[in-house]
Amino acid sequence: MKIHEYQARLLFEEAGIPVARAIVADTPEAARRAAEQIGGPVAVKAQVHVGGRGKAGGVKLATTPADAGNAASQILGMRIKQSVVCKVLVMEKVEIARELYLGVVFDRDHRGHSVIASAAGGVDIEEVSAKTPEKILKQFVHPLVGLSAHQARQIGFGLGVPPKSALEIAKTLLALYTVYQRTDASLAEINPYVVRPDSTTVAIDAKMNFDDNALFRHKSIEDMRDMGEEEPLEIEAKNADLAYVHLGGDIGIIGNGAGLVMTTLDVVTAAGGRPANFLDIGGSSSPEKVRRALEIVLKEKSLKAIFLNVFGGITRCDDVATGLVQVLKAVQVRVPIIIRMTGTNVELGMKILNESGLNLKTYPTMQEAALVAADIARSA
Amino acid sequence: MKIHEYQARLLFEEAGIPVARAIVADTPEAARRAAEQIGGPVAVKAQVHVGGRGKAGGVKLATTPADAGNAASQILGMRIKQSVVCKVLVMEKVEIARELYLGVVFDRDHRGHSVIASAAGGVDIEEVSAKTPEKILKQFVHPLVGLSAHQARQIGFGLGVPPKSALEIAKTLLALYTVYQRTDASLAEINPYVVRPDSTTVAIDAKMNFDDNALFRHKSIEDMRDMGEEEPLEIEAKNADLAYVHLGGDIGIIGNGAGLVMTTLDVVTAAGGRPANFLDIGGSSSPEKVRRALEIVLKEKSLKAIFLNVFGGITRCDDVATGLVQVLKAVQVRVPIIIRMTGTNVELGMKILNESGLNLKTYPTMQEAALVAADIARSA
Amino acid sequence: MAILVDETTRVVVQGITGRDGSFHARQMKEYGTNVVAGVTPGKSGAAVDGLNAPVFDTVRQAVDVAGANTSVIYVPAAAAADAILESAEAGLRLVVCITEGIPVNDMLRVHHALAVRGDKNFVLIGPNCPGVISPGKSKVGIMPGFIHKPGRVGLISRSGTLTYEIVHALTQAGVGQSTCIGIGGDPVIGSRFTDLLPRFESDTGTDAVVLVGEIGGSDEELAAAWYTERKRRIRVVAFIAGVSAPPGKRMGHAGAIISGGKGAAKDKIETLGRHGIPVASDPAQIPELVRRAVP
Amino acid sequence: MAILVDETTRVVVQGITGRDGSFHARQMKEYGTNVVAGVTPGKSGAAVDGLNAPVFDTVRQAVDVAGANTSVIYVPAAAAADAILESAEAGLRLVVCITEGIPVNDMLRVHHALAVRGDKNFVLIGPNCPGVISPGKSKVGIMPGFIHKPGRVGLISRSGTLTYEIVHALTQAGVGQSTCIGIGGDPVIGSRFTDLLPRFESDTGTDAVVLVGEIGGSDEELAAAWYTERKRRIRVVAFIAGVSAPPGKRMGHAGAIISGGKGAAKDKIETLGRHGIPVASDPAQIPELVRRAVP
Repeated sequence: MKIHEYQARLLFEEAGIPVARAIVADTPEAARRAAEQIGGPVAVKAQVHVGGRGKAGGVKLATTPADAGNAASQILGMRIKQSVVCKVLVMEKVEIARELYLGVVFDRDHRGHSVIASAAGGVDIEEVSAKTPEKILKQFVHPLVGLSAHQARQIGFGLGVPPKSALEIAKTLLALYTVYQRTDASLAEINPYVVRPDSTTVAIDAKMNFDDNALFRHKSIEDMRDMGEEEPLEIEAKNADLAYVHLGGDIGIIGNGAGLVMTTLDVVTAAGGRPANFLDIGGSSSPEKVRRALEIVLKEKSLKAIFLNVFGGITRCDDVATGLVQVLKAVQVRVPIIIRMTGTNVELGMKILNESGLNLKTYPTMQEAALVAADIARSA
Repeated sequence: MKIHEYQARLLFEEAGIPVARAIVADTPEAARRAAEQIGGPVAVKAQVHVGGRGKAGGVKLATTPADAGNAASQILGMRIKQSVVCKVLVMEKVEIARELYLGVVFDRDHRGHSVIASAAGGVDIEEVSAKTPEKILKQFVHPLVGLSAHQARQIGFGLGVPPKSALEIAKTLLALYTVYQRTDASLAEINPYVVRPDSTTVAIDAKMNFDDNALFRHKSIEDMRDMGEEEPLEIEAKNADLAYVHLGGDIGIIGNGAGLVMTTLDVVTAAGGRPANFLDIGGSSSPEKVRRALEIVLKEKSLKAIFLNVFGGITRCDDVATGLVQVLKAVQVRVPIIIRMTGTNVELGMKILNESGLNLKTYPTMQEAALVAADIARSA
Repeated sequence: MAILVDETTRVVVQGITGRDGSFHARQMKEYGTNVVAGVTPGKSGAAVDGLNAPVFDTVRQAVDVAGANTSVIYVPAAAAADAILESAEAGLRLVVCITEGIPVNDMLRVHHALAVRGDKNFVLIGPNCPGVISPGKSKVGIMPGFIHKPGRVGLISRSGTLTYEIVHALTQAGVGQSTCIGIGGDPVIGSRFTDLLPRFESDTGTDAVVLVGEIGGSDEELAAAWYTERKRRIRVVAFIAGVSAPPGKRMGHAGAIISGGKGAAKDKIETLGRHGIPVASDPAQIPELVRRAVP
Repeated sequence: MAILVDETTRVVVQGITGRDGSFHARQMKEYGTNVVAGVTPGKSGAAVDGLNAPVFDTVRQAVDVAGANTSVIYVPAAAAADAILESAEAGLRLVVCITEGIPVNDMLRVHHALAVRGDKNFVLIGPNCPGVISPGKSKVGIMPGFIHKPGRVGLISRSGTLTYEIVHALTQAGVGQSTCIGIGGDPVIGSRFTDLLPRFESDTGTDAVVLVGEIGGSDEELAAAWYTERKRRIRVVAFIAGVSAPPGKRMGHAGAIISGGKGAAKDKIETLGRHGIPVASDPAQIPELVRRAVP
């Protein structure tokens, strides 16, 4: 799960990280008042989850409160990639001597975490990593041992900043790791982290991503979810405990197991079809779950066919069939459903389908079914 | 550092451990009102750091508020070992089906912690451990891994209580370990932890000791210190950053390093002397520290001689001599001071003593000095 | 021959009183697996429909009383990491964790707590996986048993249902399996391709191994490196899911996410190919690739 | 010959700009120790009176630039545990931690973090100890150098100043020392008697070892067991402080507390005696016991 800069900023501030003074605003008037309260020149920054807001015109400098109001009125409502800007953050203009990158990320290969810093802040860290890897400082954090103060200092003193700044950076990294760890985050990032001319330091950006599987123990983080930033069908799916990704084609895909659904996408794509979505009904699926899955896919606007691909393991074919029959009896389905089902309780599932009185067609292999689905979508 | 039952109880309650309803009172009238508020029969329990308060008459049952007031008036002001009772805890009477012992302790041999439980609660755990070791359940906790839920269950289900109680006990142990760990405790103990007839469970005692070296990061724990429970000279010494133990003899002992001071006690004892105290001025000793040490020892009432035994390492003999001369010039010392000094900067130290104009006698060996000190004390 | 599970496997089912736990315990029993006990804390003595295995409060009891040597875990995500450690502490040699949705930090704790224990013989499969089956001998997991057929091809897969798809294809083509292992698609798993390939290499009952990978991580690349590190007895073929997956999107599995330009399907396919491992472009091709590898 | 420190020892002083750090850095230098660098984070480039060793921000720099191979720590208690790990990570083989008053939990973290690193060649001495000296070769710590005399008797002590007392007695009796180590009296220390005895056993320059123990813990008992586990080349004699200490009271050292009936001086003396290790009843007896052990 992602949160906005203004939300991550609050978490950082609570953790004791120095952050630039800033006020969030959702109207131009509120932005004007925020600028007034802060005093002096400010930056007005679009609050969206996607990156690249600067290039898209989502960050504007303003010297007066009136300017800030104007900037906010230009930014609010702006579309940046798939996001519409609903809030801006009005932030004091910070004097900059150096811009750094500081981050903590989950490190899959080392089965731990990595604290990363770069003397080249303010730009995309992946670009720095690719072009000038020597500018990246890294410390591996063993999950049971945690980040040690000396590791944080190793980075602080490695950045070529004044000693006072280096010690402040070390303190910030320790706080950043603490908040990252405490919240089951997968990413905590400050880009840029600024060294002022007087060697004091301050965060002027804030980013955090969280482990979806751990949100159950972080109610206050879960509450920060911005539904406006998410695909409505993905939200609906999440509420039904389904994994859903909108892809934009015209063949609805439902399957059980990420690998199988991914492969279904691959096979449908290879057959010349365009998948509308990825929908994994997961392991232990009740009839209710299958019903919800179908309802969600049916909301895809450009839908021309549905391909239901089930291989029964922990998912039982009878449960899938029961859900399918339930929804088909309750709802008028406007597109053909191509079914491919095998595995646990397949006979029971087939029996339910056959005895349903609904004329449901099933295919023995994925490839066959995919070709049929692609064909139907093409000719619809 | 030790705290009272009523203080440990609060920490346990905050951690989510079920505790019996109780109110602390420092007058009989407050105890009466507390019993009234709780309703029904209560126990009135002396709040002292020392053990064995039950046998000493420090715990009384009361069926009415008036009884509770009477019990409190008997207990308040009572002396139990070296402690005077200033507070009582008025606690609801809990119905008891089983009494258990639950505890977490620092485990030096395993360089970690141990969670310990016993089906024989309400009695001294060391006695149980000695007489019926098979009744002790133990789980080692690796400090980096922490206590796992399955370890807590292993103990819960090992106690031979109903399943509902076992699961509650496991939850309590996890909470107990958390509060123990969070506060840098060296002991957290509930004895007895009670299983009620309906299988619910509740703590009716609470005990915690803390690592003195870690108190600097636990201000709220440090604030719980009951000065009334500590030897006044030990408090004064602690404030001066000195390690002091009152022993009750007539020869004041001052030295640097725990081992040297302990050995000084051993040697003085072997020479027929009776040490008044243990006083370690520690490693890095300033003249000020030596001065405070002498001032404290001079407050020992039955003092007949002072034996100052210094072997210079990180402690510098010149610092010790300077402190000694300072205090001897400022204060009228009523007993002879036997000095034995060698090690770092010994010449400088001797020079300071000799040039002080004070007639200070020094001895080359510990044994010689100890014999002189014992002699003086005997003949004084 | 087979690896990890066989006729000597004695299974304790953690979470046996749950819907999935009881269902799959019965399924395993029907397949012929020795299901000797179940564990649900607080429910010792409970009866589970269709099973005569006793239910205990702790895995330790299942070991002491029922002689379990292998565990399979169906407990909810919040308790699953602890269930793994419980089985390790109880002295089991193999733990198969079916549960999905375990937080990354919980699995990191498990991984490093196991490292601290230092028992090199302990094997964890999963979490978020279908389990292990040695066809005709023992099934410890949730895979539909009837699609398998005893034989000499091993399979290690990061995917769940896709594995069944491929096993089904193998069986229909007459190619039997020695042992099929779903290792799970999470970012932190107990055993990776390179932890299990050496076991197949040492198993004289296995001639070839099918690797079923997917986008994310670099386990496929490590497996490729293992394959050419020295001369290997076994042949390896592979399939990679997620060729058409858009980057940055999480596809169900926590592990199935491409980020920072790492872990894309096409890179994995390219690396495997470079190390002499044929990669199928469609699961249905796998039997043919196996036949070519082990004529 | 000697163990742990000798002429090749190149010392970095952590906390060199503090009162104790700078004083003892000078004392070490005067004794002849190669003090090659100091570390105080944020004070790189600072000058320290009477020393020409450069000051760095990190131990890593002291290793890279000044070639340090050993560290001695004088930083305050709250930062000392971290300083130990910093030196271990920087690749040093020996760290001597003088600082006293480190919380038990900090040292537990250090101990287990070092175990996770798994570097078997790394040695930590202390904390809360006087350090290590190989007389005439190198002094890494706070002991007064002049009381020592080169020779063939090793010493391992849980006490600080008591060690000096005994070394002084040895020297005055004409018995020189190979290496004297103060291991510290805290409950969690880097090296215990049994970690160091084998090094003396392998050191042909050492004939006998004096163990100086005190109340608390069971390290003396473990040392006794080590001694009779098999035939040993070296002879061992001992002294135990705290015979007259009352139980339950903490005597300065965190470790010097008798609790639960364990760790009393008389039990230790009895155990050592039973394993053939003569125990002095007075520190002044030690030289005589050594002479008798190694005639």
